[in-house]
Amino acid sequence: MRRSILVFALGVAVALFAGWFVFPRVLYVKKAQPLDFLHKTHAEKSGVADCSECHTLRDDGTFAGLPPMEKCAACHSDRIGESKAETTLVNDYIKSGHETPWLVYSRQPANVWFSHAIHVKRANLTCTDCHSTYGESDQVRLYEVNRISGYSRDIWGHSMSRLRRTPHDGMKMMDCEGCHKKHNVEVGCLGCHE
Amino acid sequence: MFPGIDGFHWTFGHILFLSLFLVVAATIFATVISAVWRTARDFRTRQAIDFCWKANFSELPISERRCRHELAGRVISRTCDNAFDCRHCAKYSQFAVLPATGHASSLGLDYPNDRFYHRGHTWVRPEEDGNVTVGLDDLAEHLVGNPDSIQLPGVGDQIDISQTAWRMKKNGREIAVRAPIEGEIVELGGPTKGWFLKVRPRLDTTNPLTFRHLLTGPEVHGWISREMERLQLQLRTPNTPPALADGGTLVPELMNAVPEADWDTVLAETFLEA
Amino acid sequence: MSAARYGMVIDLDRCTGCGSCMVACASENNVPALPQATARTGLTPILVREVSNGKQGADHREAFFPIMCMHCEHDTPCVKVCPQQAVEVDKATGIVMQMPQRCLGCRYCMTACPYHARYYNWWDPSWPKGMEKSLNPGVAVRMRGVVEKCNLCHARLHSAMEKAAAAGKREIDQADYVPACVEACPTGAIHFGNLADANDPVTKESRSPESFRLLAKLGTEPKLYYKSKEAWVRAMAEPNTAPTSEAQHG
Amino acid sequence: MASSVLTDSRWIARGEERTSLPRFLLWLSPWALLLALGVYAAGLCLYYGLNQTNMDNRFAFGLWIFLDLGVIALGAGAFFTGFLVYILKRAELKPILNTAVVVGFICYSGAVAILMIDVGQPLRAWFTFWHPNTHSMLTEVTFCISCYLLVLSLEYIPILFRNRQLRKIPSFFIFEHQLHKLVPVLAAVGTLLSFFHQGSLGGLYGVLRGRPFAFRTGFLIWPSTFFLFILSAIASGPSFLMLVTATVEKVTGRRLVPQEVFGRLAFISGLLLAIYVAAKSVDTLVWLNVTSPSAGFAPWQYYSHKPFGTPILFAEIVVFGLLPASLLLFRKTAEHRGLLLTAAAMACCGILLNRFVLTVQTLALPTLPFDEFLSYVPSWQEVASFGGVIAYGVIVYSLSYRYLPLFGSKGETTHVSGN
Amino acid sequence: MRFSRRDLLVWGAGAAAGLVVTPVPWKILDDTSKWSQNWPWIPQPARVPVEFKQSACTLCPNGCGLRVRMAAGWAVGVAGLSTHSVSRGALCPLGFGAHQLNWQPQRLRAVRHRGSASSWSEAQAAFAKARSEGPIVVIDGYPGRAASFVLQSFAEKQSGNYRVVQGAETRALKPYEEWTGIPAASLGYDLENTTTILSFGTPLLDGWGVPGRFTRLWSERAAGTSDPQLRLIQVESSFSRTASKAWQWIHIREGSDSALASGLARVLVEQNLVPAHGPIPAMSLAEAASQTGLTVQAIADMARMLIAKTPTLAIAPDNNPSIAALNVLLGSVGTRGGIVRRTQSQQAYASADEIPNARAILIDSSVPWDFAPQSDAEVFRFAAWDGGPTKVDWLLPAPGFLEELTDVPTAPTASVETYGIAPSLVKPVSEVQSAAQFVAGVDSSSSSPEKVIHTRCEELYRKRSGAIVSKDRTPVSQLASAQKLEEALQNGAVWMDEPASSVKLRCELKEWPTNGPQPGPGNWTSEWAAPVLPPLASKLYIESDLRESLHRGNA
Repeated sequence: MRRSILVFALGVAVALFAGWFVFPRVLYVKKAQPLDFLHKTHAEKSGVADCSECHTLRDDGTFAGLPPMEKCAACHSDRIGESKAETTLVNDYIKSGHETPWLVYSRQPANVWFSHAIHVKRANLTCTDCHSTYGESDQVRLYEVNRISGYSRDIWGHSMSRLRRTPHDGMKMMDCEGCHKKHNVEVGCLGCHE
Repeated sequence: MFPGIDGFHWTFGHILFLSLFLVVAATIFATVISAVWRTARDFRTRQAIDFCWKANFSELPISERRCRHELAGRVISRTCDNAFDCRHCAKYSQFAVLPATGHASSLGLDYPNDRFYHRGHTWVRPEEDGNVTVGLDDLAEHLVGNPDSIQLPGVGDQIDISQTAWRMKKNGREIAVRAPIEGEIVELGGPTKGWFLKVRPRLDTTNPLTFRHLLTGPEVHGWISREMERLQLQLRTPNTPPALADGGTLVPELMNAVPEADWDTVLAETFLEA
Repeated sequence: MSAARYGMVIDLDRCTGCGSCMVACASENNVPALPQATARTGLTPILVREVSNGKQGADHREAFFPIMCMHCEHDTPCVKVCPQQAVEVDKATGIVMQMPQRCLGCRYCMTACPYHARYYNWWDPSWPKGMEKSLNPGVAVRMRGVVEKCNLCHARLHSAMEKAAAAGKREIDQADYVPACVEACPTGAIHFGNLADANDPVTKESRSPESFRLLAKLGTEPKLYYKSKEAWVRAMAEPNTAPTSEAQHG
Repeated sequence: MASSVLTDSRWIARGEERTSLPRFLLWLSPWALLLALGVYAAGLCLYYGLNQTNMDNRFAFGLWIFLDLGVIALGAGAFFTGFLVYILKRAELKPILNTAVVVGFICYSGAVAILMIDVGQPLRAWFTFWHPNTHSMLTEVTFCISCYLLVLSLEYIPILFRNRQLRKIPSFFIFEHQLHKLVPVLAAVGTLLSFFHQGSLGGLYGVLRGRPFAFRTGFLIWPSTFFLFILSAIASGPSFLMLVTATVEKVTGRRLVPQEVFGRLAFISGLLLAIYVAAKSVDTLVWLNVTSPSAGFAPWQYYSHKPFGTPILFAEIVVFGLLPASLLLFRKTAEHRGLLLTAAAMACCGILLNRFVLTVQTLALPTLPFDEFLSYVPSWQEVASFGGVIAYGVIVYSLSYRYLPLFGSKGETTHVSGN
Repeated sequence: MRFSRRDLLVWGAGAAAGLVVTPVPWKILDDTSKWSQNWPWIPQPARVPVEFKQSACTLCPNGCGLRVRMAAGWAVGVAGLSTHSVSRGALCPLGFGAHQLNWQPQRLRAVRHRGSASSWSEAQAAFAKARSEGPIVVIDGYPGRAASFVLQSFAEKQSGNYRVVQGAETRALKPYEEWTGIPAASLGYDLENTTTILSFGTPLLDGWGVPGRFTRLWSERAAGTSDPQLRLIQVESSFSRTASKAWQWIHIREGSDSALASGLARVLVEQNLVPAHGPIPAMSLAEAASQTGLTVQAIADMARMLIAKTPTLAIAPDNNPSIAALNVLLGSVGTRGGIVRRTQSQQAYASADEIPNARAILIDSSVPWDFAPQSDAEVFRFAAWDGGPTKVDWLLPAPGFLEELTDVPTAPTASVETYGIAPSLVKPVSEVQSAAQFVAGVDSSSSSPEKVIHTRCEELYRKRSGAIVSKDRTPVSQLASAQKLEEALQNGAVWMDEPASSVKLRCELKEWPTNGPQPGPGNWTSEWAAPVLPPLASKLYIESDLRESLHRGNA
């Protein structure tokens, strides 16, 4: 009897370990960004004060997302500093004119329609309300992609249990709803889906 | 489904529907859990073991459940209702005093009087050191002969009355031998030694209760003769020679001698399995 | 944005059955044209049906009914039956919204819809090599195994809303939100508007005696009206008034 | 050694006569083949999608919905017998109980399996639990059926653990014993669940405002079909049990349950069937004269399409309703085994016909004035997966019959108390 | 101690129990459903900004204005350009799916020589050789374009010939060409000013002419009223879309159009319903009646109907001289609301019906696929799509939809001269050349379409007649420069000349024609240059019963 209790407990322990420690590392693939771009440095050195200076809204209200290569080229047309990243930037992208294949942490799937214009202009949300202080990041974190769904880990959030989450962790539908409830803004399915 | 998840509204429909569902789920869950818990409890309080044997016993054919006193001829007919455990039998003492009719010879089988017999065809022999040896009785020996394999418990293990003491394999059939006595195993034997286990009984050998549930003297004869009849019936299959050579003594390695017999039934009824 | 009730009045006397609306709709909503598809398994969120008065020779007359989701208002059949809330009537627009990503493809809503305006993706959507470049970026392609239907070109409402928001306005400019079929109709037979707005010409038109709704007696209150001068066409609204004929779909 | 390879007598309850293993396997093999075919067909449907079937945008529900409604109705015997035995304390039905549970388990697990094949996105089926639309009959069905399947499996466990070898494992043995003592609770839960989902399956079509052929008014949120389905299910369930038992008796050439059990079942089935027929007739009249016309549909329109003329209505109510009901009710006919079984079979057919009419005919009939009447022929994949489920049922039942004490063997009847 | 089977079971039970309180089952449940929502094998549109550009559809010679939705340099949607003064925002159903045509599997992507793969250089060499050896005939399906000009001048330089395959609409004007001496290409229908239209089975509401022109007109003046400003009388043996919407549908026997025309003429003349006496058809009224299946009375009533509200215009789908004669009789030629001459130009084109013998034949991609030259010369055929088996030596991939800059001359049925430009919006899906580019490659002296368009714009500017029409109307005289004019046209504006009524046209009819129509291409899809349908348009035929029921007879 006592023996079987021990064996049972052993089973539980193994499962817990596998589930909480091994599984997340298997489920998510870590990928490095093509360049280690630092928001902090750019804010300080190039005196970019506001996110919208690079992440702009187009005239039709759509969000331009990450700035195009010209934007980088404007300053980096000839290399600044000696860093390896600088070399890659200048040689691989600016000179060859390829767009940088950034891995977008907060990229939502194709069926999601999110309007920055509505949230920023009408609801007066600030960038940090959702993207936290990533704008002041002083190191590049690895991009983690879910093997099954292909989503960025930021969508589920970094706490596997979604219980011990920092305020800006997680961009699942539940999180959108949470915020919408808080400000009691009601939208239908197709309000945020295509 | 739960508050906070898309699509949940605090409407009467939701509350009613979901609470109903949760109640149902809870009931089902509770049922299973309580069944598991009760099972665990039975094991904790060792009732499980006891219960298994009792249930098994209750499913033995009536002919297998005769009272020892009937076997000894002290009463005409009585079915045991105590799972062969006379220690707590109210009737035991009142019948035990009656005179036994029946003589002590035992049909060419070797049933020495220096030991006690269990209905599962094991015997117990008290030793000087206060321990007892446990072995298979002659009929069982004739049936099984040399087992293909034996799985004995470890020294120090506990055995319980009528619980499995050790297992044997013969011709691909597993035989669980029931323990005749409760106690702690102190030494292991085997067919070659003529005994299988040396056990330190829970109660010392001087205690009358230690051996009360086991057959002695005239009971043994009555019991064996009935067992022989049963065997005779069960082994009398059309295309076989009479299993019991010269009407009396059993041929050794009976299982090999009469392979086509329904050995599952024979062994089950011999070793008291359901 | 104050609650709207988007609806349509389709002037059947103007519909020549050319099918432009069907093509424009399919193109707007990234509907694939699959070689395997048939009249019974194809995806045609708006489908122009041909009806006749059943008479022969010189008295023979025909009309064309563009059939699409009627955006029913009162216990909307599909919304009511969907087990996992993949369909809903949008409070802000009155549009009956189908969410392919939520749908599990049980097709219960299709059996519930009296207008057969719901379609099931029987196949994986696919296009000849390279043609996927011609897909409309505003609309996500649906996957096999889900139900879809007309959602009044919701992607166009999205861009209208975004445009308004960018301009700091709360209300969209109605001119920015016109469904593809409305835009495409060469005779202007499809009139689209906000039925909640009493001054909207469509609201007025929907009240004209020539306007009617299909199977109105079912009591699902469709927001899609039809209109015709022809009595026999209006009689098509209900099965027991419709001119019976063997020539139909002859 | 050869003898022990070719025999499984160790697994068969002692004292039970069963045919030899080779013959048993021979009997199973055709069913196994059919099952394999079914699994293959199901695989095709899951891998390539439902374009493998002949369903289409108008015939969005096909063979499968008819199958589901049918087997679930016939499986109703399980909960109903449990209800009679444990709640109404009708001990005389005990001998049929185990077989009822097994039949129920087969029907429900089969239905759920088919359901999972015939939704387009089985991977998202769980959304129904996460975002349930409590106004949808299908939600109720999903919840109840999944719960009830759980209940049935729990009721199945004790029977399973009574297998001769499994019972030797003490923990199994005790667990079985303890669970068995709690089965009445499960029976009660099962009754509740079944009551609801049998009804909801009727509601499934009854609520379709857009399909006046199926649409019914009713009591509160429940259309009349809700109650008709419950009635018809509990009426046909016992009949189906009789059929199954009789078939097994025929196949095994052995009396398994006492005649009075049949008598009892026949009476129950007949009585309920009679009530059902009465209710159904009233409902039909109300629908023809009130419900349907008020939706703008003249009743005659429904029956103007061959082959679904008025004869089908007559067959449903009289031939397969009134007739078997009276056969089952009258002692004389009920005691004649042949007639009894014919009546039972007719009752089951009647229920199947009713499900067929409600599902298939509803979809075939036009709603828009310019729709045409549609016909639909299932593809081989649909038929094969249907056959697969039947094969699955036969196999599970045969195994259960061979290795488990279905009909009150020594193992079932006696139960000594635990302490 | 050893690990027994029992232990394994217990361990498994423990593991299972433990797993339930880890993310494993729940996360997998969630992620697999997410996976099913984003199946990798299902294409999703690129996430790119959308912009709108103007152009014109040149798949047929009607040149409807397009509002094209562009994303990442590709056309992702087509709609009518509402400010376009010719098509007025309407398109034919095929147009709405045209942006997918370029990726059709039947799209020609490489040069083929007698069925086997070849190259442009080889084709060029072969053509140069042919040119040096003898005359070359150039066949055009869409005359009047800059490209046509390039081809024509090349052909003439070669002492070769320039031939044109004319569409049904232009062919229908042939009788008037005979009787007035004005080339059919300069004639048109003054629909805007007519009040009664007698259509002999012409698909007026089903793609005839510029789809938007008549449908809009009809919907403004006729649709949904019992007494329309514009009376459309459809004479047709079968019940067509046009018939279904016509003010009146006159149901006559198949092929009795001429008879009806003659019958009507008789009534008109005999009952002095028309002012001047014209020639009288030989056929008696009774005869006409018996042929058409109408009563004499019905024909008489119809005749009166024609003059009840004038101007009246009879429109034939083919070059049926009787119907043309009826127009003459009704005085509907050269008058307001009738057949009008829209330009002074005497530009006439020789028809490709018979082809002078030549060393080689160059067929432009605008020529309908079903046109096969009756000649044994070496054929260089340009086409964007492979329309199935046909006898050609060189099959040369031409630019597809919106893949080349071209100009849009006046539509065949127009009553006013117009000019527009269809800028190229997308890059070709493979290495393609238009016939004009090809010719320029061979003959360095010949001009390029771009240049021609440029000079044409300058000419228009110099003439200072007409106006630029888009949202609003700007007279050319008010434009700052030819530059401005060209820019405007590049952005979807259309140059429109003064109304046609100013142009005189005289026509007398000696005697009533007896010959019937010569057969020509049938309904509107075969008129269409692209031999394959846009996939989405094919849905009309396959996934709906809309188009298969076309031309279904009811009688």
